[in-house]
Amino acid sequence: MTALSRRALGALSLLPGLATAQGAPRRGGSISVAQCSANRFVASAQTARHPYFTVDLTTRIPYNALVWVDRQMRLQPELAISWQPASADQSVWDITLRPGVRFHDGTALRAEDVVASYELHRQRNFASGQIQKIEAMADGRVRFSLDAGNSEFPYVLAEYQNMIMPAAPVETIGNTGIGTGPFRFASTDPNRIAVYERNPDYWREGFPYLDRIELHNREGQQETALAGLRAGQFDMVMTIDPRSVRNLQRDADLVVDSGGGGHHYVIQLPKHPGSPFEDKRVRQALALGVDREAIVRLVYGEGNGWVGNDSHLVAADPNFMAMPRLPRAEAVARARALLAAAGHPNGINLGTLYWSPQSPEVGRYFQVLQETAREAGLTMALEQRPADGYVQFRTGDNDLAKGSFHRFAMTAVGPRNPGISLFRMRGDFVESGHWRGAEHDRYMALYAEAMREGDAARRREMFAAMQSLLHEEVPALLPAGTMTFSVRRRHVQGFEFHPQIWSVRFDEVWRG
Amino acid sequence: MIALILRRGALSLVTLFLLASFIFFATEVLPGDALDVSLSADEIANMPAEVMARRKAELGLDRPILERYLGFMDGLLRFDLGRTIITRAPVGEIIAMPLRNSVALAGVTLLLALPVALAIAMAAAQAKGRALDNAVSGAAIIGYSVPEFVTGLLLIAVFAVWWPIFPATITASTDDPLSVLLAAAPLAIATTIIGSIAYLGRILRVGLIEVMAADFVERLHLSGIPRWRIIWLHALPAAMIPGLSAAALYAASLVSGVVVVEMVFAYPGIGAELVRAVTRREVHVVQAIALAAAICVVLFNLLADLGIAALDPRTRR
Amino acid sequence: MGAALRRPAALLGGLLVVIHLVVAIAAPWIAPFAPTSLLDAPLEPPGATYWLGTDDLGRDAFSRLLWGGRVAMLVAFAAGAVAVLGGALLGLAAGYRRGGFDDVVMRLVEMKLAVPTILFVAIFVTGFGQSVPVLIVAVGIIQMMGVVRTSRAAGIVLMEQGYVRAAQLNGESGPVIILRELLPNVADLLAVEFALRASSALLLVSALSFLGLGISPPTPDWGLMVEDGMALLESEPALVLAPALCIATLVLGMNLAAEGLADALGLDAARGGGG
Amino acid sequence: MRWGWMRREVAVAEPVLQVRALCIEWRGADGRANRVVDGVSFDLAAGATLGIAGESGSGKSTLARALLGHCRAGSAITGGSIHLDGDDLAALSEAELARRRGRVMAMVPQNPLASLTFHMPVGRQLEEVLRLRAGLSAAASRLRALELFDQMGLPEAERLARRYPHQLSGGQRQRVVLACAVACDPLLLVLDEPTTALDKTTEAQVLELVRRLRRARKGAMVIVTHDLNVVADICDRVLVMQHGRIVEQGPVGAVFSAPREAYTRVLLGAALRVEEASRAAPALPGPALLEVEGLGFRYARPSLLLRRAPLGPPILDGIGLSVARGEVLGVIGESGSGKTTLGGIVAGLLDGQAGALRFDGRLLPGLARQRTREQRRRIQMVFQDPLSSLNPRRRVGDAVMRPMRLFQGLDQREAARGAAALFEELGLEPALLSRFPRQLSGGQQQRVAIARAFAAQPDLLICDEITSALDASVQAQVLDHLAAMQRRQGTAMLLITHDLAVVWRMARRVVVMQGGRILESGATEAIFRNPENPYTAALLGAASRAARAGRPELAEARE
Repeated sequence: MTALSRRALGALSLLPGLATAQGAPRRGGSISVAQCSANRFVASAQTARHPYFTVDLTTRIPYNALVWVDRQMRLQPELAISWQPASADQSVWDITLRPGVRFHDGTALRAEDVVASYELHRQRNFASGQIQKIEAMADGRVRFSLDAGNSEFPYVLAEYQNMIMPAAPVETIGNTGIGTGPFRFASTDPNRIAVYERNPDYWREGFPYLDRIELHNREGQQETALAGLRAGQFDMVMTIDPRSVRNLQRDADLVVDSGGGGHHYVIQLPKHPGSPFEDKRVRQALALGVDREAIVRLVYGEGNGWVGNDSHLVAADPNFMAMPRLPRAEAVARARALLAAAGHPNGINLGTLYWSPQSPEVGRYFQVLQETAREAGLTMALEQRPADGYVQFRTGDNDLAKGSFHRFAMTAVGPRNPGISLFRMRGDFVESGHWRGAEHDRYMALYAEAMREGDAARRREMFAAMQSLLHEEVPALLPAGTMTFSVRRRHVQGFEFHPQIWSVRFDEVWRG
Repeated sequence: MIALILRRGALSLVTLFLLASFIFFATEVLPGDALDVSLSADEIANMPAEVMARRKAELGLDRPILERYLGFMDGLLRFDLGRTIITRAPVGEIIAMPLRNSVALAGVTLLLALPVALAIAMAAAQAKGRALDNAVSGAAIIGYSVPEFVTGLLLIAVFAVWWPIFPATITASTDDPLSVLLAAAPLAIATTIIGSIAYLGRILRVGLIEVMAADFVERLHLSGIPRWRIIWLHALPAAMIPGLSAAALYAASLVSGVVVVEMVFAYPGIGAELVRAVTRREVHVVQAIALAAAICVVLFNLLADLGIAALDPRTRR
Repeated sequence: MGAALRRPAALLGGLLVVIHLVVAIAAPWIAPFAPTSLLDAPLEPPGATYWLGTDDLGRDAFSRLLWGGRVAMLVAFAAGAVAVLGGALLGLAAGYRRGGFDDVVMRLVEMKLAVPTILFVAIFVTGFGQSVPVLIVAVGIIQMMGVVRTSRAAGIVLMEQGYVRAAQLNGESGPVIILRELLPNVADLLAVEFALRASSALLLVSALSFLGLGISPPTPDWGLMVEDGMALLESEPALVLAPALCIATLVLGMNLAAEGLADALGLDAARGGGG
Repeated sequence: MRWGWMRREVAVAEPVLQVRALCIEWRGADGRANRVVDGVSFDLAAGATLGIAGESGSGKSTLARALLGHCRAGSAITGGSIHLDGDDLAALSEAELARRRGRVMAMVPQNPLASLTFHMPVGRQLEEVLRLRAGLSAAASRLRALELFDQMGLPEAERLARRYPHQLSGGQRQRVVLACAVACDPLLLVLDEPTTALDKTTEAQVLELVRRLRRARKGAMVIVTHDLNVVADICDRVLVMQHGRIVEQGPVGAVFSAPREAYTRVLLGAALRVEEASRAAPALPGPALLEVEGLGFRYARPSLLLRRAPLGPPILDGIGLSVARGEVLGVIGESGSGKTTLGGIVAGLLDGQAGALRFDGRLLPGLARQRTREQRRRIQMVFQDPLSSLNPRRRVGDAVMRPMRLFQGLDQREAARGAAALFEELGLEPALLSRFPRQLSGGQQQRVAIARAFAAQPDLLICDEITSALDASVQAQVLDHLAAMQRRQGTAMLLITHDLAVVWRMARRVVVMQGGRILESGATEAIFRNPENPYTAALLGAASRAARAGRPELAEARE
């Protein structure tokens, strides 16, 4: 990582466009960008400009949220310059808006716009349902009243759909495509192309550098996108498969950027009666038997991935607590011992693990997982399911009372703050494999306490305790994850990739 | 002839009705509905059940299947293709341009492939069983045996990356003028043409060889009529007749069946739109595209019948 | 058959198919390594131990190549068999019964022609999962409709034959006539259809795998190996070219064999291959 | 009338065509050579007409094409020479041959419908020959074409020239191909089966035209035919071929009156001789077994959508006839007369729209599946093409045993014994039971088909043109076995045929059909000797020419 990457972008005190080896940033020019992530929100005709239907990689081209999360997963001010809880239990939050911000149509940003935007978000955005009431206060501040305490609420304000749009009724808000971002919509071709042009009145003085960005959607078609990059049609391709990195790095014309910790996978372990995962020792054996380092090494390449800790947290998160690392032989021996203790001295067949090609490397990821688990006496079959309809498939009817359960299956996990991530291991949710018992109750009690806790250091201790519980209990397996990658031609400068793809910014990109 | 067209039309309506129903119920049995599949794992992980239920009710996804089916059929009868479930965009608007682009691609492909296929077939039929025929039919079989995605990726590697004379991927917009779009798509067109030449060439060659063995060709030969004249004026029109129906079906399949080419080159056609619509459970879009494809099949069949009638006076009444 | 084998192209085709079949069947015994085992030597260049090198997970590429045709061929041949048997019975029944039943069958055929292939498979695979039996049935149904058309046409011709009429006059039942009198007489036609259908099924399966709807990892499969290797094409071309060559030679072999067989039997392979 | 070929002066005595030791071989897919023309030699003088007679497979058509220097793909001249007008056709290059074809030698092909380009008006096809082969200008060829059509006896030539082949009648098409062949007045004109596709009335007219052409031109003519009646009608010399060899050749009168070779005698023996007494068995007096009253049939036109489609023109109209128990009733007529449809309706393959069938006094339902099992058993049918009437993929024993098991409930062993007995009665080796149809000869196949019909022990047997696909030599054998079987079993028979000799031989009573109606019916001897209806008389006249050719006193009466 370069010096550039360690800089907190949101901190405006720093000089814009820190000088690099290539020289000073230049104004003007245009770049063409392709993106490969399978994104279901790429718009259709009417609403191609709505923040709910733009590719989330590019959400922050035309829009801003109140808060931005930096590459180290820390909160940074965006349209809000400050935020603080207005109640001791962290259930009421007051936000102070940045003064002097104007929308693309020239109107000034007001508290009413935030209220109107969040009237939509609290109905639609998954993370914003906790908001009970939004009020514009007399002093221009905005007050959010939540259904319960949430010490990490500001992260919600940075979520990918929660952009600020000019006030309008819930039915029509956002359809104009007007935001406060560094660029504004010039034209859109739903599902294919969005063209943006420079917003001259952008609130970050002197930004953006580029006059124009053309975004081409190549979801699931990385080879096509890379061919376009090599043929000079694209200046940049975002969200590429980590194993393409090796070959791309050989090309002197290209620069590969890593965003740091990206997505990983949770393998849900059903714990219904009769399931092998009912026995904690089998789960522990699986956690030990899977060679997490081999997955990182073979599937992603050394340095392109990270070892998971069986929680939903990504390694880039400051709250992430690594698991103790054992030499491979010892881990296998302990896994076998655990299996023997559980009554499976000759190993155990875990049945079929279902997977879905949610990203290009999934197939190879699970083959390595399958092969390495076999070394520890844990055999399983692999079966692919189409990405389409997969959620319903892996969840199943999921009704314990009726005897129908969710499946032994994987799904992708995005990088989010502990408040959102750790909540996913709650017992009434399928990803925890319906974890029950005293340890679960302790875990949830710790969670509730942390959400009410205003002090960050104390919260961090609680999160660590929760992760220790997961290391011991293994309600679900989260073995390893990848970094996010993008590749650009050398003349594209000032770009930084991000672990959360919706938090990528183009403000400081320039053409050399 | 008119009776034939009417009959074809009437039977086609039955087919279209069956098709509309099939598509509706088929997409209905797929797991999940438009809302479910529009949400990511992260979102589903965090969305309370009552919010989900409320949104389904808003989108009308909680109504019984029969009610939705009747509503859909009712709309069809009034030539209303409906709106998309999630974004409420009119379906007609969504499919119009991709359909135009697909028809254009199919048209250009046929226009360029037919003469080449014809030349190949004539050369092969002229020299049946000899080296030229073997080489030509061998090439046709190879062209037929290589998957489209391999041809497409190879063309890109050669003509866009190693020797960059053509664009690797299509960056034109869906609603750009056709001239702009087609000019941006030479490699996509080349990929479909290679397969088409192989297919059409084979059909024409077999037809021509069959006709060259016909009695009237022998009579002309025994009258001392030159061979080129026999082939061009007598055999060729006759040879095209039996292959015309197959060629028409092939042409129809070019409209909606070149999904792979559309994906590889990002050609804004109806095939890729269809795959997208299926994965998003946008039943009405799927329906509309399948109907458009079916209408293409019906139309091309009709064209083939008219072509046969033009070539074969025996079918005229 | 004998006549077909005297044609050099047909002979070459038959030979290619037989070689591929033998290799596929013998793969478990002749492959130096298990196709899925990780040998902890990723991206080894071709050499004495690993004849074609290893892939990025450290699996032996040569062993995977030997195994890589098994599932695709299984799907193609089984789908071909499903298509030919189902199509022949349906087509002959339509040709035998004519009338309303024929109309319904022909509407179904027309309907299938109107449904884009990819949509059809997508619905099948999404609804019933991406397993080998589901693929066989889906691909089989797609290939079946062409067989229905050809065998219906053949059935209509056969219905004029004296032996069919004699059976009708003696009051033989429909199934008896179809199975005893019609089916054995379209055997030649069906042999050619089978070769054609199986080869186009193989192509279809590879296209489906490309779209992520076909054979899935960890199954060693040529189509997947090509797709997998594309990212490494520049540095490890063998990982792409070897399986691509295998697909091409197998499909080519089947097509040549079908043409030769059709030629020898006086049938029309090109037109049979359409629809 | 001025004929162009008068220009060419050819000495009458000198042969125009000399064929010497000609051999033609076909090379099969298995690489084995099959000699289809084997050492054929003959001469043909200018102005003479040679008939080449023989059954299908005798090599006569291959020989005819070789006279134009043409061999179909897969065959080649392997020996001998064909000298025409001084050149050896066997030695000329394809280009040299092409220069001569149409001008020096021309051919009238066998099937005029298939031999005309179906998608081109006939006028243009003739003009093409005139323009490219006779070297006329477009305008001149147009005029000349109309003239030629006129000479060929085609009325309204101008309108006719604009029509397509399928819009013409059989006779008109034959005249068009004749016009194309004589367009450049060739030295040698080869006609391949010129009358096969025509009905007897048209055949007579076309033969008249050919005769006129022969008289008007000095060139030589070769007529290839299986019909000795045609040879008798217009040829000076005849050449009889069998298995690629010449069996006998000589002047028509001499060969027909005193055939030297057995094969020639067999061929001539198949000809109708009404002077001799019929050998047919007399009908048993008894109640009517089958009665047909007012039977009418039309095909449904292809309908728009309706199941109940409107009907086409009548194929059968007011047919009434009856067959007594054990009686053989001959039904004669040319193709298109409706006789096969009649057989199909009685058998239960088709359902008539009007009239009624009675069988054994009871009303007989139309289609076989509506009839009772017993009725189905009692009415059996033998079809025209022996090969297609047996399932090529099943052993012939299967075919014979099936009705026994179906109707008589015999088990496998009993049925096998019954089938063997039937085979012996029909003069077939029981060992043949385990053969496949293709391993049998045509005559054997047809006897198997007869055995299959008798296996059901029928009371009424419908025989539809059962000998027309067989060689003359085999026909007699099959008919003898059928007659014997019929007499033994007392089976009534509806004998449908176009061949008057077959009826003469088998049936005491006959009905003559034309255009879906019965023209005449009654005792065979009475009708054949004194036909009342002119059509019947024409049929009889055409069928007995070969017989008369052998008898100069009868032949005189012809001209």
